[in-house]
Amino acid sequence: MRTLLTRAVRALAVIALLGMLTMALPLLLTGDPAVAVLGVEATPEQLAAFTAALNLDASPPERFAHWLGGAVRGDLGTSLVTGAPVTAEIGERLPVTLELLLCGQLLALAITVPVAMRSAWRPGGVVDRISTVLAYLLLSTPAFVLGLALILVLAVGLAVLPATGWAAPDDPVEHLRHLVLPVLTMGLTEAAVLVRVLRADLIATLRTPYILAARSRGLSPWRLLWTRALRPSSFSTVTLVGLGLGLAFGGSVLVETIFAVPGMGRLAASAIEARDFPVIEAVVLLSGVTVVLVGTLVDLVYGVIDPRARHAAAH
Amino acid sequence: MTRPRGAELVVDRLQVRYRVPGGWIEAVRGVSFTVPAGRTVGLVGESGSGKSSLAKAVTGLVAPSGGSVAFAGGPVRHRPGPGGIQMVFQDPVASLHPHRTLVDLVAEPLRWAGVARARRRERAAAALADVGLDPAVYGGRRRHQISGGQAQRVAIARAALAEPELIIADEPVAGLDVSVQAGVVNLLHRAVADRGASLLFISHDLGVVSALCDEVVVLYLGRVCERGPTESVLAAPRHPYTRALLDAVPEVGRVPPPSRLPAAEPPSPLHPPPGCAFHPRCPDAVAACRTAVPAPRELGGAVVSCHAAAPQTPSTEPVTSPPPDRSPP
Amino acid sequence: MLRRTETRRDALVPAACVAVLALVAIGAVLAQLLPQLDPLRADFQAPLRPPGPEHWFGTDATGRDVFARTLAGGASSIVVAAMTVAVGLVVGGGLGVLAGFARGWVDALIGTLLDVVLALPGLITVMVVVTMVGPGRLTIGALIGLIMVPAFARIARSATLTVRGQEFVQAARIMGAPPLRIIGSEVVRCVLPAVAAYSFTAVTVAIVAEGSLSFLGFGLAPPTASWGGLIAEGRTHIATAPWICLAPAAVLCATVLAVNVLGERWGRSRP
Amino acid sequence: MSAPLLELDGLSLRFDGPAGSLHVLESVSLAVAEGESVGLVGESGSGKSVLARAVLGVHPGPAAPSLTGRILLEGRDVTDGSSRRRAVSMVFQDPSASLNPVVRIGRQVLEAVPPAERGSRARQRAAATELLRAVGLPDPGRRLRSYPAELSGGQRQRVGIAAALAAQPRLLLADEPTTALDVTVQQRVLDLIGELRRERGMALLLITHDLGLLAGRTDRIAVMYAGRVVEDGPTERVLAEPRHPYTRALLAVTPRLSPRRRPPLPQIPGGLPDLREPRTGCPFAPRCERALPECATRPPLLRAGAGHTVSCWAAEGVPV
Repeated sequence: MRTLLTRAVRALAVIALLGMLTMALPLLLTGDPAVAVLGVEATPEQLAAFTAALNLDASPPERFAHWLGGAVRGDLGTSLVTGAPVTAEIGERLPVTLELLLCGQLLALAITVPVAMRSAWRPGGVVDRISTVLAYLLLSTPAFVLGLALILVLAVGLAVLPATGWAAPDDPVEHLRHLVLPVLTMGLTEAAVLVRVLRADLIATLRTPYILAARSRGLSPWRLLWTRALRPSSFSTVTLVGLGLGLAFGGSVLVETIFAVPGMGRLAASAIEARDFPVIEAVVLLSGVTVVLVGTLVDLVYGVIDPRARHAAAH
Repeated sequence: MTRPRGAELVVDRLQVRYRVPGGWIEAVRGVSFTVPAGRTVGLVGESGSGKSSLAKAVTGLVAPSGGSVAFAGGPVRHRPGPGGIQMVFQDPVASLHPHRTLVDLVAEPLRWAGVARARRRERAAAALADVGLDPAVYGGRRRHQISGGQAQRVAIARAALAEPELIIADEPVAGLDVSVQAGVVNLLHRAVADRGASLLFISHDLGVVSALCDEVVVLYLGRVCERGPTESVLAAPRHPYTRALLDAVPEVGRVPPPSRLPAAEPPSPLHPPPGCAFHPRCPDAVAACRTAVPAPRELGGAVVSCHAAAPQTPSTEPVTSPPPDRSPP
Repeated sequence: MLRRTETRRDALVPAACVAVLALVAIGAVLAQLLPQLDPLRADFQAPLRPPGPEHWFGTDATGRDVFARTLAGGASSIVVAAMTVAVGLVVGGGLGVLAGFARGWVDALIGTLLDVVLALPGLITVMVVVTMVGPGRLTIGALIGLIMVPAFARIARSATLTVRGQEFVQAARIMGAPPLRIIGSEVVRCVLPAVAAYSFTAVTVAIVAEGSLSFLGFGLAPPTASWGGLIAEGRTHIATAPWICLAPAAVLCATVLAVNVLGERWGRSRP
Repeated sequence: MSAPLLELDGLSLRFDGPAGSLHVLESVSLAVAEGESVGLVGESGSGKSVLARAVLGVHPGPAAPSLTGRILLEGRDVTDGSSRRRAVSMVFQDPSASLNPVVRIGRQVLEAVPPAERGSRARQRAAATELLRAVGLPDPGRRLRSYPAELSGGQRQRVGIAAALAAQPRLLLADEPTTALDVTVQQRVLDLIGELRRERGMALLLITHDLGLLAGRTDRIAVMYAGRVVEDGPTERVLAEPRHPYTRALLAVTPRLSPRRRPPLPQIPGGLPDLREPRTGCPFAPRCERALPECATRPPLLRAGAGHTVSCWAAEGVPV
């Protein structure tokens, strides 16, 4: 109970500090942010209006308090570029990113668990060596290179899938066709990391006395891995998957740019180019809050995975 | 209050507690005893008794949460040079720096005392030879190149070279084979006996303690059950826990008597029972044991904390002075 | 028989990795020195030439030599990676050691600050700051380093906690060793190797992140060559002149792979 | 006479690794009769735990050892690793490490029962409850849903024993089953193992480093040193009249409750031989106070009395 309370206090402190840090971002601009954004030709009235709209005269803590007040009422401000409410912009983009990320993580897990199990069962065996080499190759291929390679092969070479773009779910077939390449890029990149982590943890678990005991009682390898070894080995993997999902609000700028997917990442990138502060602040803050919340959630999941961790949440 | 005399260790109502997830562990709950100068005292307890926490508090590695530890009339300080406290750890390999050679390891206390390199290596080599390790063969080895028993010999040589007035040994033979244990016990005995230093020997093994120690302190869940001269405690244990412990100690060729303890499991140090901590397992428990912590009483030469322990012919048996006031032989 | 081939491969793989990294480093230096390898020299007569004896990696849309530009891109990666590791090691390592030794409220405060950094969307934050303070190899390297501070700090903190709890450190304390000397020598002995092992990972993250930033157009300003930037430029010609993209991509992947493999060997060689 | 339940016939075991080979067992012969209780005593490096694992047919880590000689179970040769289920099961050393921390106790105790034979959920519950009751765990019905961390060390070892019983083995191996437990708990656990053995007519191979545990608990004692059985005989005879110098030395150094035994205590000088080399002669000779020149060659197996054998050049007896 106590640890839960300290966790909550700490999470709130992190969010508050993050808010002030985000609100201090315009201060990085040299000189008057209004001039920096609108240019020297802007009239004093325009500059004043800009400053007032962003509440730039206030200190970062005050600006954060103001932002928080609006956020509670569902008002995240207005985009400087489109003039639309930031909530509307995000509401349009977020489902796309969430779908992408969820599918990507699921694909990563679907690859990771069986491959890591086969590798860990016979470390140094054929399966292990092949998967290790592949994992290292993937690990060393940045998402933007992998994405381009996939386009080159599947879209340009074989021409079975669209190279870029997005289709609304109204047309399920086209939607899925457009989903394949970005999800593949995300899933493979993530799987390379997860396989290495889960394999190492599984190998450690398979050496424990309790696995030896279970083996001596005649459990089949399949049951041993799935029902006895997987759960105690999954801490780091769960953490990484949680972290990946937590960054959903920030979106995956790279994958969305390569495949021209209209998600949060593209929204963030264009907002940064245009110095559209209300949008930038909303994206950074919402992303940060999600990471903190998911982090807390992952701690709770630990308790489900391992009864020993139920009382020991603090590190 | 006992006035400390010479290099006497006085532990007075010591308390140690640790923060753990889900609360506090009161590892040591008001322990008092004395190690008189030149004496060997055994501290016996099973897991959860608080014996290791006690060792750490006495050596100043953790701060007590209550009570006091006094050595030679003052607080315990870590200072180089002779006359202080040295410690021998349970895991001898872990207590040696992984990168240093055995000669340098043994010479460590001299290094901090400012002895010149050549001189301290010379003395360290002699100390190694003294514990049965040929410096020509072992001097250049490191901790991973020797066995556990040899590592404990190195640790004892190192502690002895510091010329302490008190050595604290925390389960020094627990991880060793019986064929090696006796050698380590003999070395420890020699390390203190030769110079009239005192020894606080912490162990779960009454057999080893009985052979080595002048006095014994029995701990259960952070409190002292019974303390007194080894002969008296072994011959006529007054506390039911001491009796149970003596019954349970494996003895070659002895068919153990059936256990008198009720089937209750040892309680967790996180939730010690109220009153006398032993009462749920005690065959002789009376009503008072469930509510009141028994005060230490002097019974036939030993000090016992038990409501049920009766003085055996108190009028005729001569009452010897309590252990803190015993003079060194 | 088997053992011999195993050992030969064991020695061969790291050697190959070192060779790859050495070539990238030498190339980066040569690109700064030799006029033939000027990454900006455009041969307008020969745009989009495929790889051949004259232009090993071909030429781009304005006739610049892709080989020269790739070598120059290596220089950017090296500078950014060095800066990242420097910031991560000094700031992250320092904070981690401090948190591990002080514990208590100092540890909690440092932990909270690191959680704040951890909660930031990394790439987006770097993009925001770069657009405002201007791009530059050192700026980008420092920013990536700051984003990686929590990871460095976590490793340094746990190594410090391990050192603290080790019995030989406690033994040294009891023997009267000056506490600062114990801390100093043990930090160097235990914490530094642990953090150094993580530096390999940091190098790969820095190279990939710098590439990603340049690819997205938020990295180094156009005349400065960067692998990510070269790949982004080549993307428009991917169907007709894939070498503009593929050459820097291959070198980038090979470099990251070499660092990854060396890092894994380094980590495995320590107990 | 019928064949013994377990028979080891000249069993040698070697672990081969990149740094060389470890000769852990060297031509060990040992028999356990149906329903018999045998104590296997040795210090670390004697090979007693490896022997138990060889009988059980599992080894930790990916490297399988190379075996020569034979392991016969109920007259069946199982040296090649064929299934021992239903014949042998093991109680492991550290109950905290040998129970899976994330699996409920009810599931773990039934691990040894093949899924096909488990029956309905209700039957499984009943079977698991019965096993936990048999090992004296209080409130067994409720404990089914507990995790190992919720039990004390002694209770965990009771669960470990229950899991070993589930297969209804005819031979129970107990590898230092009480080393991780406190002495006041140790006695109860050993008594429980003894009772269960008698009730169920199982044979027991109790592996320990402590000679003090065996009196009144085993019919026979086999003493191991450096991968060999050096002495094997009825418990009382071995404890009262040990024939091998190592057994004698071990008895002399085992701590006793006696304040009159002041230091220096008797000790065995020297240390274990290097297991990376095969032992040519008697492995104990370098530490033996009665060593003879012959000890450089393999000592003969001598009969020193009824069912009492010793492997020593200096001992008296009739060659077997």
